[in-house]
Amino acid sequence: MVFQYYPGCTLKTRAKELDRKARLCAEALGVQLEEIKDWQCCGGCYPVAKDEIATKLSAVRAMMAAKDAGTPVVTVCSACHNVLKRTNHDMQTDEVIRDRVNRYLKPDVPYAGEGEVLHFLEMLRDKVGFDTIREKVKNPLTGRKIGAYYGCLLLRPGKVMAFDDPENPSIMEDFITALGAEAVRYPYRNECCGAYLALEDQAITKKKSSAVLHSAKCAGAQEVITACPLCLYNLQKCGDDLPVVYFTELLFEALGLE
Amino acid sequence: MQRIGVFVCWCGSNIAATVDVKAVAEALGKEPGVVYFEDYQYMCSEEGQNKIKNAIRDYKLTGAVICSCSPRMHENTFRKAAAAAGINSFMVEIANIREQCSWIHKDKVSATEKAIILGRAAIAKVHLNAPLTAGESPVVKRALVIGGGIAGIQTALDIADAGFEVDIVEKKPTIGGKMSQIDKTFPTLDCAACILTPKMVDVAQNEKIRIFSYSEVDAVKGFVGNFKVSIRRKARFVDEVKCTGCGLCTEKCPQKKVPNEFNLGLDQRRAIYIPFAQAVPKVATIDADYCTMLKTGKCGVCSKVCAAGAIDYKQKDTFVEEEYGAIVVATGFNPIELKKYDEFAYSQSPDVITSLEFERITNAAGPTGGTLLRPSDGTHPKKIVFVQCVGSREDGGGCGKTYCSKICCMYTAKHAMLTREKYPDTEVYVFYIDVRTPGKSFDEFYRRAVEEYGVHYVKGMVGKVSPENGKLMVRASDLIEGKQLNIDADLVVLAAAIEPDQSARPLATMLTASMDTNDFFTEAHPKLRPVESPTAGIFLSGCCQGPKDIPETVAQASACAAKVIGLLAKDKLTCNACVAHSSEMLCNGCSTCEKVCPYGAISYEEKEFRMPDRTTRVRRVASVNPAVCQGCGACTVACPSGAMDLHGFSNRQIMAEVDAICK
Amino acid sequence: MQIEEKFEPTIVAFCCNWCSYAGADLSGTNRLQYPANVKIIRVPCSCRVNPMFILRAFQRGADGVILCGCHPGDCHYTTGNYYARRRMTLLFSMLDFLGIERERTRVEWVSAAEGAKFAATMNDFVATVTRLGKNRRLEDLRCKK
Amino acid sequence: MQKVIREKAIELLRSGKVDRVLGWKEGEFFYDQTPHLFLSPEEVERTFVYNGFSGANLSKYLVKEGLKEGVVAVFLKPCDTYSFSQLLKEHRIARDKIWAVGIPCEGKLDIELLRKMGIRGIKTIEEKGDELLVSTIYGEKTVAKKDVLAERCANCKSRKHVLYDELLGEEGEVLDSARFDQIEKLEQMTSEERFAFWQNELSRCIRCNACRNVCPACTCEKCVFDNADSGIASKAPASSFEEQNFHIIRAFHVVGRCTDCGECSRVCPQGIPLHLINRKFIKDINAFYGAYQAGENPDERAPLTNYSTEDMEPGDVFKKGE
Amino acid sequence: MEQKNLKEEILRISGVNPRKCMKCGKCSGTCPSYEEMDFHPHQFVYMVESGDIEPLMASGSLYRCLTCFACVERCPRQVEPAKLIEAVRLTVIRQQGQNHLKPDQLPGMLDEDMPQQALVSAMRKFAK
Repeated sequence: MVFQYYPGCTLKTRAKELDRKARLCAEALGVQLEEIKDWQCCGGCYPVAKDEIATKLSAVRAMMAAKDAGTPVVTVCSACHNVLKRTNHDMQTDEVIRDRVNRYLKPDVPYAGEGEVLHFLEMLRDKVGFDTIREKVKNPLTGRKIGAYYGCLLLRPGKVMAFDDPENPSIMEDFITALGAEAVRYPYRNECCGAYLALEDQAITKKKSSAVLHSAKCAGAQEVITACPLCLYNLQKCGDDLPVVYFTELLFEALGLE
Repeated sequence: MQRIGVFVCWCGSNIAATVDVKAVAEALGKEPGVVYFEDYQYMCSEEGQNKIKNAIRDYKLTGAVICSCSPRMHENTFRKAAAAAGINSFMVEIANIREQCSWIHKDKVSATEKAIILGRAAIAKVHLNAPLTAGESPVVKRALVIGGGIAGIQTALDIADAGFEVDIVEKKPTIGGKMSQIDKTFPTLDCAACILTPKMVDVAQNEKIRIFSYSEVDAVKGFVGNFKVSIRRKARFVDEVKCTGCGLCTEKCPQKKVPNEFNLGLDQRRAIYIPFAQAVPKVATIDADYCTMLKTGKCGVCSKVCAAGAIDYKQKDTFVEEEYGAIVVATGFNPIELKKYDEFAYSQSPDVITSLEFERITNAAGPTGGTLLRPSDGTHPKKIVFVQCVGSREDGGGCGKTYCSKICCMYTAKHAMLTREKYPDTEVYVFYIDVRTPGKSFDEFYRRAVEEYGVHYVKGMVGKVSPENGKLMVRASDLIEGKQLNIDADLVVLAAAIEPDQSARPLATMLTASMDTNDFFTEAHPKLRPVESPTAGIFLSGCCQGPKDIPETVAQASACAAKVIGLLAKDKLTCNACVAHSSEMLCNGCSTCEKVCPYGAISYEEKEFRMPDRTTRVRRVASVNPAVCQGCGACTVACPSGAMDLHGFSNRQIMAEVDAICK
Repeated sequence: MQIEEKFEPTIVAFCCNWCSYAGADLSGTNRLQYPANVKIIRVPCSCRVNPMFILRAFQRGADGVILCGCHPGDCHYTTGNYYARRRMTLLFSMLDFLGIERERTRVEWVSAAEGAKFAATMNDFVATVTRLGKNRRLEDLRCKK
Repeated sequence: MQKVIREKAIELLRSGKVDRVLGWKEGEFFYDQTPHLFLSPEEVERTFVYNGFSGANLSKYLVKEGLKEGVVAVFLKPCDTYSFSQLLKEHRIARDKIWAVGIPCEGKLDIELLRKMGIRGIKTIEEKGDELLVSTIYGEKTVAKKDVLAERCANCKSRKHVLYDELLGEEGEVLDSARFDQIEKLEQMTSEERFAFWQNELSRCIRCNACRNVCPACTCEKCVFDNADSGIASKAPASSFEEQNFHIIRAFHVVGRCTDCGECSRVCPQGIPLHLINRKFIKDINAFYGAYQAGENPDERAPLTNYSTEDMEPGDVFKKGE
Repeated sequence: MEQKNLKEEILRISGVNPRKCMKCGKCSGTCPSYEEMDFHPHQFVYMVESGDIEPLMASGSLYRCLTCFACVERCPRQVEPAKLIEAVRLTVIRQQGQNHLKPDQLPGMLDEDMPQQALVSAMRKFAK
């Protein structure tokens, strides 16, 4: 299996480990990730305004590269995933945006959202299959109670992301179970961690993030996984002692890659 | 060539003041085919009518044109007069020279000129008129009621009371419907079972009523007065006649793990069961999905314990064919699925329940014996949050309904009030968007909940429910106070939107009855014919037509019965004379007309025709059922070959009027 | 002094029996004036009006044709005016495409209670068609070139 | 392709699978082909043709053929299958009497376009890829095929067959056609200009009825124009505005049923672009009620036998851009 | 900008139709930033609708919306309040010199673990 790979800025700097482990895991599962040439930063958050085009271009370029390569784009970072998927949805459905972007980029063939975006987790579920993962697990995480933290970006808006049930998702729980651990469901798993307010006012992000971890703890989680570097940062910084790791770390460990 | 008489009415001065009636009469007298003309002060008077009758006889008229007031006023009067004089009543045409001429014009010259033109158009039309006879069809004096809830029960009882036979088809093992699951009824708080079960017994004992329980309508043919219906009686593996309803089998059956749908899955029943104590008919039914005997052939306990020998594992579905004059749809409603509303954690916590589940929990015959207990741990909830409008009043595109479900405000007030009455230590919050209480004693009822029972009504919607440490954390906004609330509730009750029963859509197709986009049956007229479907002979009772509470349902059910009785009381139905008809020689058999007919009046048949070259050919041709056609004419325009035409308003008649006006 | 003869257009109005014909009656009952140029033909439903009738009217010398029916959703026969609406939309668009003045055709929904609307509609329509003058284009395309 | 088709026709006749074959045969001139019913393999061998001038849509003939005993094989180009499917939807053809063979089409030629180039005395035309080798009594000439394509083929909507019993050659695709461009051009004219355009076109009509007779949607048992009782019967160009009345009524009768096969314009001896009238209806339907292609989907409700409560009002047609 | 134009501009940028709102308050009932805001999501909707926009533009609430889209997801009328808040914010920061976040402030805000993502997205939300 070959996919185009969009690492995103965070994975190239602060979170190089995430990038490395994601690639190694993919390799172990027989997936080849080809990094998109000359990819540019997605901007970190989807530009909601209907009249902004410039801020959508880098995402469109990535999607066009994927269309040309004929395979879906895989992202590990849920922010990139959110931006790419929603921008692509705009290209599919919003005539004005599509028209303006195409006039700006002037591709040989106008782009209308033909490319496909997959989050690494979606790739695991829909392309690799959790059953395959279950078979390939060398170190089952038996006995560990793990809570999944989805946050906002993976799930919302539900109709556009079409990732999972936005109010009662299960993909990360299935992932945890496939690795042999026990998945702990808790109500705050789709509540916001405080996001980019971390820059301005860490008191707020601390409040939001500790509420999430408190909820996970109450439900019996001993550790928490996430799919977003910013969530990871906020959760780790909120002062709670519950360990929070990136989901690929867990996969890396279970596949016995170190 | 017709012999036409023209009669110009003065209507006192109403017409004569602005229209020169003599000039009109004389001008029209010169039209081809007109052999007689006359003007008179009041054509509609006894004397005026006699003038028409006499002229018809004396001048051997074949048609008459009356220049007078609107046909909506006196067309019938003049038609009757013509018929009395021996010509077909459809040989009369009216030229409306009052409402559409003298009353709207001031200038006598142009008004007179216009009156002459209108008269000419009417004459041109009469030239092409042909005698019409309205057809008749017999009426089978029996009604079918589909659905045995309170709507169906009330309609059936009322029809039977008038002396007509009624059959009720109910898909569940017992009649009773949703009302049998309800605990108390608003606004009087009398017990639902106490007022419903006597009616169910009345149905069972009424000689005019037959109940086909555990049955479904399989096919419908025919038309008003003459429906032929095939009813599937599903195998219940118990002989209805032999079974005494003693219930021994339902106690001895070893398969105990069947979710009890009557209690909405809150407890379990056996594989052989009687839904509830007052079921009608009180007969056991085997659930084939769970019965060990039916699945594996090993068990047979119920058969062994049945003293009446009523168990029959080999029973098969059977079909009953019956004829009916009228069909009543009373298929009712269901609360919507709440899977898509997991911000309220309905599928994540057993303590988040629907209002109907709350009814069962508070019902003395329910799974908790009427004690209010949490489904998760059986403890008594100290704080209850009611959430209104779950899935109602949504914008299209979501999974919810665009309409207001109408009953939720009132039953929630009831639930809140009853909870506070029985358990004064329980705090009750109701989150509402609007409290809608139009109805007799309804708002007073809601105010009592607030003022006397201390229910906290909060204006604002709940945003999220989080199950945490055995509690349900409810986050909501209080829009009046302008703050966000966090309530640690023990029980959350969701007022789920209601929707028509799933069986309604396929049934509507069978009946050719129209439905709206929400799958509610449409009424023949939203204000003036609210209990009839546009399809003749199909009547609507209860929630299949739209959300309504019990008092409204019963009122509509009785209204529906009155309409049915009115139909069944006739020996013959006089059909509309101005119906569509298809020329078989011109028909292409393309089915276009059939698609636009709102009444399902057009059908197709293969017919053998002798062709001009003496060969025979089988052709597919349309035929219109005159008993069903209402004469709108949609088919006549849809027909590409011009085979379809309308009696009384034929293509040539209308074009003759056009020509006369444009001359 | 020379008096120029005023052009008096011929207008055919098709009215459905249940709403618009009753609306026209009501405007009479209320003595609301509209020009005598309008001549009404009663049809059971707006869906009874065949495009042929409209063409026929123009061909025989009508200067404007208007179709009135129940408001969408209120049709006596439930769905008739919905079909009429599609048919007339396409027909009028076609007549315009062929170069016929679009103002000569109109569809208006008039209920049995809207006597005032009926009169106002007719006043407006007659004024519009009078301004356009005699219908020449639709009457003949071939001979009067 | 002609060779493959002839072989198929012969095979079908020899095997007894079909009793007759509907195809094309040369008429007085080689470019003037007519539909023909072939009864024997020998006849096929001798006279069956399929080339750039086999333009006739054979589907209409199946209405009559379906009434006869035995099975008829018919060769259908992609656009012809839309008509075939539409006729089946209208119950006009006995399906079991028909053996439909889908054949590919690279676009048909319009001899008038060659003549307009000033090429006269044409003896033969040979297709060589994108070019045509035209030999005339004055010598040989090479012209680009695209310059001689019939309008309907230059704006071909689909090279995909809707249905067939068997297919010869490769299946094509539904194309992104520019067929509405000319309609748009007309729409942008002023009302007076449009009137002048149509007056010029329609005044040439001689009421020969060729358009009606060839139209696969005009299969009525008896045409309203021939029916004395219809009130609009007319057979000759009368002194009023009959032509336009005829063409509007005819177009309205086929609204939502016309597949835009373009036969009406092909056969018009006066060269009136009649397809534009039908195509205007198709364009309007697509714009007002959502894309609809007659003959494409047998289960879809046609636009005029359907409605939505949200449909636009007739007056709204002219509100756009004003 | 004039009051009316301002409203039109906001509606254009957001693509939101505030008239669809039935004032149920579910957006505010679900908002995780509710406590940090002076004006809450439902108030944004009706204040924009009534043209009362300046108080919103002056409010710090603009910079407390997390764009978590919980209100958008849960709104029964598909009003999408978060898009309105974003549009109001944009009308502020698109004016010259109105950037809420300035690049020279950044170094003081960062720590070594702070992911790039936080930086880029905050800049995108709060500056033009």
